[in-house]
Amino acid sequence: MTTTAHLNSASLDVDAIRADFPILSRAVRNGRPLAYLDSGATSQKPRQVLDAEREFYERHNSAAHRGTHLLGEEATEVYEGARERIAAFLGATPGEIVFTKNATEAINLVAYAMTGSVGPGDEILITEMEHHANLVPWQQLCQRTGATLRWFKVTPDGRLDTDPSPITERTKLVALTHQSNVTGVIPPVAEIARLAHEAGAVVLADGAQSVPHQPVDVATLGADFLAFSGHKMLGPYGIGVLYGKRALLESLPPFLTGGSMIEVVRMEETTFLPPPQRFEPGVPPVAQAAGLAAAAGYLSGLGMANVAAHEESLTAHALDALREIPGVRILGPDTTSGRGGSVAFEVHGIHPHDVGQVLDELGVAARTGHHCAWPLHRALGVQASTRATFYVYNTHAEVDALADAVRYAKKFFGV
Amino acid sequence: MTTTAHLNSASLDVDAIRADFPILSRAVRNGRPLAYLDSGATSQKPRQVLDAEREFYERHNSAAHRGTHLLGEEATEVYEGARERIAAFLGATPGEIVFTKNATEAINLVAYAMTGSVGPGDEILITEMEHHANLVPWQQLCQRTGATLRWFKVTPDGRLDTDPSPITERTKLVALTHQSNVTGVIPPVAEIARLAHEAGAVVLADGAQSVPHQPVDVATLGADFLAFSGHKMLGPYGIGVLYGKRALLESLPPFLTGGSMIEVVRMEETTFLPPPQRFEPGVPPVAQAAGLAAAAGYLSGLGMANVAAHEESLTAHALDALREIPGVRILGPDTTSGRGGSVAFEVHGIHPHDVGQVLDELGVAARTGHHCAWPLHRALGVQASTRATFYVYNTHAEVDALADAVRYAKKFFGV
Amino acid sequence: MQLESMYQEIILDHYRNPHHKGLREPFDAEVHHVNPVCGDEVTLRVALKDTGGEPVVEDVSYDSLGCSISQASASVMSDLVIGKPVSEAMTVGDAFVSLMRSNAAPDAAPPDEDVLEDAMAFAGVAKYPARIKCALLAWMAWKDATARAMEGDHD
Amino acid sequence: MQLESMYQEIILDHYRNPHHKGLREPFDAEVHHVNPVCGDEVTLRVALKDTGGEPVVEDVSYDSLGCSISQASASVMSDLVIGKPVSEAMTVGDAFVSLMRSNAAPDAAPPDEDVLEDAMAFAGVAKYPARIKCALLAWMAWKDATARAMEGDHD
Ligand SMILES: Cc1ncc(COP(=O)(O)O)c(C=O)c1O
Ligand SMILES: Cc1ncc(COP(=O)(O)O)c(C=O)c1O
Repeated sequence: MTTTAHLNSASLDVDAIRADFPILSRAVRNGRPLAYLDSGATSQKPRQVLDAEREFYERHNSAAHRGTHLLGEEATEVYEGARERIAAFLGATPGEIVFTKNATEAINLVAYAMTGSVGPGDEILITEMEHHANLVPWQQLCQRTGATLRWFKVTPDGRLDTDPSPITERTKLVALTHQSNVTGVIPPVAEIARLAHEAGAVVLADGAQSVPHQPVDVATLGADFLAFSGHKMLGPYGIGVLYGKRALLESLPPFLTGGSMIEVVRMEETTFLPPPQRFEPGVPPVAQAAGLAAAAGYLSGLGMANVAAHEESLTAHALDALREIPGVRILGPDTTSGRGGSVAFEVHGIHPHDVGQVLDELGVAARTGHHCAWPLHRALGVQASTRATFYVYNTHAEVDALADAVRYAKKFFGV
Repeated sequence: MTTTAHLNSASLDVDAIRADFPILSRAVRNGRPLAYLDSGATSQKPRQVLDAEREFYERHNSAAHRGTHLLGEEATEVYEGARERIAAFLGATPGEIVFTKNATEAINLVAYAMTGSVGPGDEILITEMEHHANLVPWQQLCQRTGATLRWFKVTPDGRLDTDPSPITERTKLVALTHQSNVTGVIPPVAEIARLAHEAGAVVLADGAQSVPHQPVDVATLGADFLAFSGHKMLGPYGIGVLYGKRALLESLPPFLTGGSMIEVVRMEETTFLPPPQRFEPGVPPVAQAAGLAAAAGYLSGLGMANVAAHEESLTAHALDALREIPGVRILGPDTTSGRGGSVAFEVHGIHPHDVGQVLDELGVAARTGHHCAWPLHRALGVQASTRATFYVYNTHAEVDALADAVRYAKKFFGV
Repeated sequence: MQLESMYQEIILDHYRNPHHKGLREPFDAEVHHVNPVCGDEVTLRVALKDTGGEPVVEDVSYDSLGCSISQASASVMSDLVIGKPVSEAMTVGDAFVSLMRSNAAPDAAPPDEDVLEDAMAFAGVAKYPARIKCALLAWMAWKDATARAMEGDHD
Repeated sequence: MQLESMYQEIILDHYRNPHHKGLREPFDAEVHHVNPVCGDEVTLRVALKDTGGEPVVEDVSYDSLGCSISQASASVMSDLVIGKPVSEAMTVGDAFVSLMRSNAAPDAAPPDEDVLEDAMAFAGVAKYPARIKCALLAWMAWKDATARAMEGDHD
């Protein structure tokens, strides 16, 4: 057992929290207790969220924005109430919140809607540390329009290399992660947004890994767009969010088209509603919106600053515990400064798949591979890595179980 | 009370079915029992579906196709198992089933992916009876590419006007509904598909209102693509399906891009996986897939032929009951031949909103407006209508309640 | 039954015999508004009279398709604003918007009955969110048309 | 613990001392395959010998990056196919695919141990769906390269 000085994260009552997540008391392989260290892929959901979904289905289910009947009214209230709740969670106004199916769709929405606004000579600027979801859509935008894709590189320790800045007057959009899903690095989004705005570019922040894990206020953040997924923040699958500054949302043409986003439809021509409806065709996923609102409520109840502090404490513990194992190399910064709770590492002489197999056998659910950030792995000189990610329900004992399992893997493979 | 000869639909045990849907025993305005006649907008969900979702969240939740750990494996099994179940439900193979968020996204996927395949001189052929979800995406495709939008008109009784056929050698795609969400009309998709294929065009059928309500086998249907939503077939929100013939799916470039649909990603260039993964970026909505599979299982348990027979019996009853009320005009065919369970009507001298208000007051949840089929309403010479739609849990007594409420509305407004 | 609270006699009267309906000349601005959910539409014209000081609403004429609530509301609206100075008419409009929001925002100041007159009959509509748009359609069109007419003044 | 059932000694031996590794000349076809989930890759070359009748696998050489399972599988595969007539080698490949599917399709015919020889050691991998792709990577590359080499023959 590793013992470290970081066991005193008093910010959250983790025992009480764990009681809200039935899956955490599940036994996995060999009857071992589950140590779920893969919340970066998807978080577990508390019963409050599952109850909110079920309550909607069993009491109020109906198509929002469509029915003139009581159930339709109630569904509309739940849906728009969820929008208000998410707006408040981010310091935005409800008219700036578009519900999508996930972060991926949110980013694609902006990339497609900008098709008419960029062309040859224009530049789209991303970073080498992006998740594929904030990379491939921009490659595709450039392919469609003839614009050029450029990127910030990363430093050897995984930080964003901002000097010299690649922002020029040709830059039309800067898309960057607000927290790396591999190294946990938190790039200086506000500072980059300031420079981008001076150059006349708009800024999209990928908040898939930040909104669930740290207090995010859109005014402070400085980005024009912010995309994230419900399922990574204790919410259900099937719902994500695109925040966009009102004036920008108004300037964008629709992306997905269909019912409930139109003003007048004729065979020859259609006119569209203002945002957010313009971007939400189809019968709305009200149950998921209710679940997401409950998730935001749950997180607000804990306090996002406490969530971040708890994760920082687990991260410090993990960095310390892994660092002292010979042959383990942490990808990216190995202190908690300027980074969140994602710890990726390689174990010299053991392929991540094999590390992961041993972890799994011992009940530790971590992730192995390139974590949808292949260029970042290439930049850091590794093919793949093992990654542990933390959330409100994780314990220091689980961090110890991780370190113990890594040690066991070394023994097993004789390295 | 209306009494008719159609009370003997022995095909389903409706009492037993209703017991699976807790919402149906809810009281609505004035303490009245709910008569939910708005399943065309969204269906209610049986507890089997809600249980399947919850069971996944509470026991197996994890990111499918990503984890090397046990939960990830289980999630992948549930997700791919759902794909197999849906394939079997349609007589397709799993590799032909793409999960989307709804029918709207499924149709947009094809419309966007075809952007590179059509241009000026090419024609996209739709019909005047389409839901906006199968109309606006094609308008937009034509706008992007310079192709021309053409359409089948409807006859005065709401049938598809197929003579003369507007299919020519310029037709690249025919997109048409497999069941109108207003009149219930079932156009001759197989016949049109045959003509379209002869002309070298591909065919997309909008199955949003057919797959939930009648046996659909893709081989018999003859269409190359079929789109539908889970939430209209007893399933959850947040999941829909695009069926596509394997060779056609393989020929299409990706639409939404991001994680889990790539082969190799470099900053300069990305290559993509084969279908269906190519079209499913992001962490998959496994809970919803589990719910949809349970819904398909529930429907298969009832037997889709029995479902159709039950709805036909309710439709016949509704047509008879409404027809005998003076001043009521049924939109579209007023017999059950070649049509499904959607009955839209106008009441002379009362605006549909006002009809709907009276219905709602009496506990009858129907829909009013243009039902996202504005051009069809224009073609039938009405601005809007009141619509009742039926499903497995509806009863003949509810049809009577509808007719009674219409009569009451006439009395109330003195017409 | 709450139907009677929504469909007050005043509303049904205006619905059956709408005042000021039909498009008339002369006018300073014309607008066309639509309720996308149901397809209800109104074409509305405003004629302002230049009185030296503040302009006065000389005429409001309209053509519309829609439900009892939207028709009656257009009729009541034209009754209320015709003849009033623009700013005073706008005050009535604002009061009507507050009335429609009174259910969603119960803590706001109660609507001014003296200002609203017959329009108070629409209080019952505020309880049905789906119908509020019906009641507001003509008012929004009138505000829009008046704003345009005023802009025209300064050209 | 089931780790030992997956990581049999044979597998770990091949992993630590892979046979036939390294790219060699001459060759008739070269392919590059990738496992998109983890980025494992293999570049693989096949040289066939024309024996008048059926071609024989003369050499298989490869360069690869990957986990123990994928590395050991490449090593065992090359041992098994080199020197065999193509059709016989394909039979071994098919048997290996069946072995990998044995957990998902328990009712299928059991894999032929005589054909699979050392490759039977991978039986434990079949229980872990996420790892089956690792074990198959080299086999798929070899099949692909062989098919291309045969096509080349007919040019
Ligand atoms: C015929 C038809 N097509 C498409 C749709 C769109 O379905 P969704 O909103 O679930 O995408 C609907 C339902 O609204 C429909 O009735
Ligand atoms: C940084 C980052 N961006 C985007 C995504 C995409 O999220 P989703 O798959 O929910 O759309 C993820 C998660 O996979 C992520 O970690």
